[in-house]
Amino acid sequence: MLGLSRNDFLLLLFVLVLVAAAPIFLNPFPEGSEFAQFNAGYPDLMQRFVIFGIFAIGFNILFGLTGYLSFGHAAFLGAGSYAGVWMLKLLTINVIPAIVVSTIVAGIFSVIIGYISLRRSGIYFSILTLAFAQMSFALAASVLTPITGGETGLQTALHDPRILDGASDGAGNIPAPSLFGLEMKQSWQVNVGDWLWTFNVGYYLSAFVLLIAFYIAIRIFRSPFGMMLKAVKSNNQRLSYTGISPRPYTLAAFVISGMYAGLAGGLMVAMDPLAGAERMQWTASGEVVLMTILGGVGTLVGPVLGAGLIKYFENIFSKINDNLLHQWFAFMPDGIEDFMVTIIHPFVGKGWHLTLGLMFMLVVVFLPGGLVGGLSGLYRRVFQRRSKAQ
Amino acid sequence: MELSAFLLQVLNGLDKGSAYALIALGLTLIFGTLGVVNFAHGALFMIGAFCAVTLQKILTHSFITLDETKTDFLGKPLKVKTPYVEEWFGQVAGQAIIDWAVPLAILFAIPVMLLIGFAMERGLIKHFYKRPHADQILVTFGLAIVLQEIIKAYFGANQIPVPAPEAFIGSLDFGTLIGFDPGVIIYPYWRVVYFIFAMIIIAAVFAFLQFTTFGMVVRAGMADRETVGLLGIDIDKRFTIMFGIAAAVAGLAGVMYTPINPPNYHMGMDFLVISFVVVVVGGMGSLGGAVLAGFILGILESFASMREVIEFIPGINQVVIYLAAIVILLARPRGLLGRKGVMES
Amino acid sequence: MSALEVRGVNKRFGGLQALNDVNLTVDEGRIHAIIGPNGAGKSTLLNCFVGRLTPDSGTVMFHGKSLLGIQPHQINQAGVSRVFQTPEIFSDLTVLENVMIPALAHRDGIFEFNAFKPLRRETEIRQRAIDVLEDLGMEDKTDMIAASMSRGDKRRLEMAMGLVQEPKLLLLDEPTAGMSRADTNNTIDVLRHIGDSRGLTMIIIEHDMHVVFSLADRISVLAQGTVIVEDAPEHIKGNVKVQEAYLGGAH
Amino acid sequence: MSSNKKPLHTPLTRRSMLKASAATAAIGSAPIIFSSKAYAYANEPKGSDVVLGFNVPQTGAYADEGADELRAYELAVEHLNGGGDGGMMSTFSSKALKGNGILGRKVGYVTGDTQTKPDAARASAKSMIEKDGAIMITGGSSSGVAVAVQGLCQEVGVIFMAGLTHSNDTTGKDKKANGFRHFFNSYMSGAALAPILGENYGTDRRAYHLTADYNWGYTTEEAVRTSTEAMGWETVAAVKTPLTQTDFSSYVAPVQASGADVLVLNHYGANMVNSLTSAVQFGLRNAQANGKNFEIVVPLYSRLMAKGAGENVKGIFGSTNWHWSLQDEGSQAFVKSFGEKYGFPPSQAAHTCYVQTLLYADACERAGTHNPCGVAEALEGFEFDGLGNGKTLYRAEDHQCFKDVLVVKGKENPTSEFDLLEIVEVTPASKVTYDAKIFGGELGTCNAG
Repeated sequence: MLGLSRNDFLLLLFVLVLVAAAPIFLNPFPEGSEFAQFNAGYPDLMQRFVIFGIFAIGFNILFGLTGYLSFGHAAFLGAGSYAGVWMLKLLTINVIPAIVVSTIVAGIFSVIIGYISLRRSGIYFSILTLAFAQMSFALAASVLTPITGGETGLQTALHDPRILDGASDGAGNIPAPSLFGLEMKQSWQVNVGDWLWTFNVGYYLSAFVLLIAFYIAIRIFRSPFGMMLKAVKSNNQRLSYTGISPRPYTLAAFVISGMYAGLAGGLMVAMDPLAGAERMQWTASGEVVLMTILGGVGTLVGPVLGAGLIKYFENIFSKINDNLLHQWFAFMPDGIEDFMVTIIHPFVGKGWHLTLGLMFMLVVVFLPGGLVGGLSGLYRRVFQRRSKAQ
Repeated sequence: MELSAFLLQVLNGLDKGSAYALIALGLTLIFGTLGVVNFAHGALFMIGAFCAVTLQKILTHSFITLDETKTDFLGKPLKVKTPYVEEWFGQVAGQAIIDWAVPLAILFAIPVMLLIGFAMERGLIKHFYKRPHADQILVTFGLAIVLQEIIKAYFGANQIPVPAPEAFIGSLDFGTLIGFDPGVIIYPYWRVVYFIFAMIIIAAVFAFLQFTTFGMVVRAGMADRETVGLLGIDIDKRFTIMFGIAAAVAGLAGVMYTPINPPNYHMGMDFLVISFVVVVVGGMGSLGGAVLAGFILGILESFASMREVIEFIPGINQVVIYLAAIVILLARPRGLLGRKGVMES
Repeated sequence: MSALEVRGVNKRFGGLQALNDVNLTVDEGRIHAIIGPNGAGKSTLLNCFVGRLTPDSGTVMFHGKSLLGIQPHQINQAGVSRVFQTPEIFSDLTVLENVMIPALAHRDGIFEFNAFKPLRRETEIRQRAIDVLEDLGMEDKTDMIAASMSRGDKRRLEMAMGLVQEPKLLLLDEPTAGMSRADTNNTIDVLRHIGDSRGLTMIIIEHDMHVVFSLADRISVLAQGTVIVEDAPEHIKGNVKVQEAYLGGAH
Repeated sequence: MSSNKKPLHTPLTRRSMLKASAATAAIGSAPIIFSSKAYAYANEPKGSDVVLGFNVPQTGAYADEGADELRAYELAVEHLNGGGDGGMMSTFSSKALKGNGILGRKVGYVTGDTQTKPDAARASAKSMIEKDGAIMITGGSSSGVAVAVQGLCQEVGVIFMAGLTHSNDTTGKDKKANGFRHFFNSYMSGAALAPILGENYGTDRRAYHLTADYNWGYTTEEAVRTSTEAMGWETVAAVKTPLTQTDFSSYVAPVQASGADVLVLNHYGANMVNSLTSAVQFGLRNAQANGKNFEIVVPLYSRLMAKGAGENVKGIFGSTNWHWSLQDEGSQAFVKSFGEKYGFPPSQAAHTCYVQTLLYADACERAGTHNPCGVAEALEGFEFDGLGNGKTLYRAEDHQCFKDVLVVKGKENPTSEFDLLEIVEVTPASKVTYDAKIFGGELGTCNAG
């Protein structure tokens, strides 16, 4: 179906159900319960899950398939974001041109950087991409302030021309990004007993784009082109003795992943019309590497899971403070309660980076295939044991 | 451009280059011997700096007496802190000891850094010799985050001033020594100390590798690990020691750097990216390349920050290192002094 | 008519003259064996044909076109395929994929952005790969990961990767090394069959004289970087120079 | 972080929505309730409590400032709910606050981490608004973050009470109807500093500017240049330094040979600590130039920065929004309740955050609603006293507070580890007031979501 094999179609269906029902299962705890803090089903975070999912899927097409480790992909996300905000400022508040143009701009940007960086491989390639991204970041935050808004970031303003919508007269409010009048920030809420679910327009637009992005990724993975990319990773030299020039293949993969990053950047500004320079910093590039590896390099759903996990940590785990800890352990005797809080304190709240660092180390040491690799290993072991028992 | 302005920036570059070179030296040593890409190396530099902070804290560890004649900000009797060191050795000697905290921290940092290095290698890095470079980068990157978060939890996020000894405060009028007007080429004493210190460490590392049997075995191991292993030499143990030495070099670079820039928890990450660029520009695994590239990039960075240059090309000071890296890597694929085939796919 | 013309090829590595004025003519549709003692320069010569090495001087012409100074993938696209001595396969991919890659390269050229057609819909290429694997007795191994195969199977896979491209010139670097006697005989049959049916030109480097004399139409003997004899197989056996080269190289 | 067992923090029980509209489809059957447009404005509190969002840097370079801001917020919440000694509530000229929360609702709060990045700050503000139902967002320790979060609050329709942000842009070209700033700005720093610099250093000085290469740096350089040039100083050069720079030696080294006799460091936070350290190392503080003593000026000072720079700050002029050594009743009350709770005096960041929280609560009381438009109206043109800065006006045209500005100097002989700055002059508000139009920008109209 849709040109996919049965398994791939089921995988796409799984992701479809996952993103469609996310507002429901991301809020597993009833409102007001002690664990409501762990609910993640609010629009901003859900948007982030899918947008960074798109970013990571694209990154995985380069890193997972060809093995080229780019430390500069955040630059494409940033370039896409800037292009997107400019579209919202100059053209129309409708998000479609913003998303399309940001993808194209990131694509052009990645052709240039990819063409130069791919002249080298291994860590030399990584350093070249890192250097380009750091240059983009440094310039965007300073010299390019007229174009990028500098360190404050680029925002929409009352006086923007918006030639298709007509400019605002200075009074009133800046229009919110919308899809033919349907504002991205619009939500419907549903109460079921104590549970509360929020269905947000922006989220479903992003989720729809994620599905397309995921579908395209499956097609690429299963295509002759995808196989060539895997061959690049496996044995670059041999590929050229087989009559294939590896460089156009890697460049194509680089540009595709750059366009995915630009698409993610475009969606980000469609959800929230601000583009900040630090989006391009090398740590932001590092983050997508971590997402991909945490989830499982070269697997289809791994990057999406990795992106979700990291964003969950950043937004939920970081908000646990001592008061909450005391509430949770209130049932224990005082001494033990305080002891538990003291033990856990360094790892939550503002210490979430520490937990993240430790988690990476554990995943890399014990689960080289990432979470998906680990899970499928577990599944295989259980399955095989069962079949042996029969 | 005046000659004096030129010389001034060369001096500044030497100084910055010293720090780059020392960090890159350890980084490339670890890569050359163990084949490991260590993203936690910047963290070692940072920990070294915090060795100086810790020693300063120990030395200024105080007991509190209440001074009834003065009041604190709440109108209560002022708490006066007296360091134990002053109590034990008398005020003058005690203050002198505190004053010399940074040089003393060298002695403190060497064993600490060696131990940290050994522990890191035995506990973590050695399990990654056979793993892909991406895994090494990730696990050491994770370790770097963990280390810097621990430091932040203890020392806070703000910078902590660690002054140089009184004797080194002030600056040398270098210009007058070579016939310029006074006040034209000025160079702080501590930066002179830092440069000399860096040269000594670099020379010591080279001499150690060049003239000792240990060093010879390690160099042979860098060239061909398996063959040396076949000779029945326990190369692993030596590599552990090399890791410790690389950690100590980074740590000492950090200790001595504290009076130049007050340390904070993310200084390691700040230096990490640049030192990687330095190593790659110098050629992965090339010790001489790392030192050379460190100084070249340091001096380039200094030139790019001159007013005349920035006015000519705005923003060049922000990007010059990366620009240089791109140009060098495209012109000389394996860096300045790199060997063929190292770290390519 | 000659398929490959090698004229005056020299290659030095530092102080070592690896190839010394090598001249070679390979006729179209023939199987040409290059033999010689270890270190005679056989593999070096082969490397000069596929662009892995560039000779210091001399010419290598393939159907009137120079093979020097062009990229390996261009040489391959010109119709020269090489089977490597130590298996150079895509070890993370399946056996079938390993064979489909060169087949696709043959059909699509050096680059084709074929990113949306599922691999399994490439029925023609797939069938061709399976046919070649069948010829080599590997039809039951198509879904194995290449890395997990025995060394002999990897050699056969190498051969399949070369054959599937239907090259004009096939370079075989010790194709049967590491194979059992039965597999070796099978390989000889396959090569013989292909040579006869498609009129494929081949150059074989081989130590196994059984293979050489079963296959070769013509033999060049290489010693110390230079061709000392080139002749039909029946004349090589008794040649004094050849015996000298093999025995003389020993002391 | 305090570890008192009775949480000030209210467990989050209530969700709200940005914009509700009629349900379009029914899912399942039984206990489903679709929300309809039951809210008059974004996050309208329905229960017995109200949630404020404290968005401060908890990680990154300004984490210590952020921690101090958070302490001040916790203290303010305690005081609003009637706990503690009431702090500045008793000295505040408006007596609308009764110590029973805001409009009778108990004040709860949630915290977020800005990481000193506009993106991250907006994300955490969004999550506090969307997930936790925060009705007001406050905090921040840099102008980039303030401008970004202010924009967000305008879009979703909640009030933003800026924390430490000094750039002219916040209430200048990027001002928003829903955003309010108590802190002073670059223009005021320049206007207050210039006369003092003139008095102490003379009016024929030659200044060399080092400026952090981002928005705040630009506005500060501009402000100080304009006001010093107006009194006769000459600007020899202005060099931009990267925000990520740590070693400023190559920027500082050429200063002495440039013919300048004053160095102005338009740097904040770690940048300022490092550039000042470099400048002192290169002997600039003891140098002579043009027959005068060489001088260094730091337009924006904070005590936490002074702590980081250590000995180097002695005798160096700068400006600050507030300092704990002020002797007015309000300041003393604040220092007392803060000092007794935490054991050290509050920073200027803590002060401005505490004041902003009180001002917001007071405005709600006076307006009789949490509706952002009502609150904004109550704040616009509001005149008050007793919050540590003397008589203050929240100007209606740009939502900027106008009050006295402190010119301070690094103290030569500190008596304690907190006693790092001494107040040289309290410049009256009238001297630093400017026309609201000079920085451009449009407030727009208030948005209630």
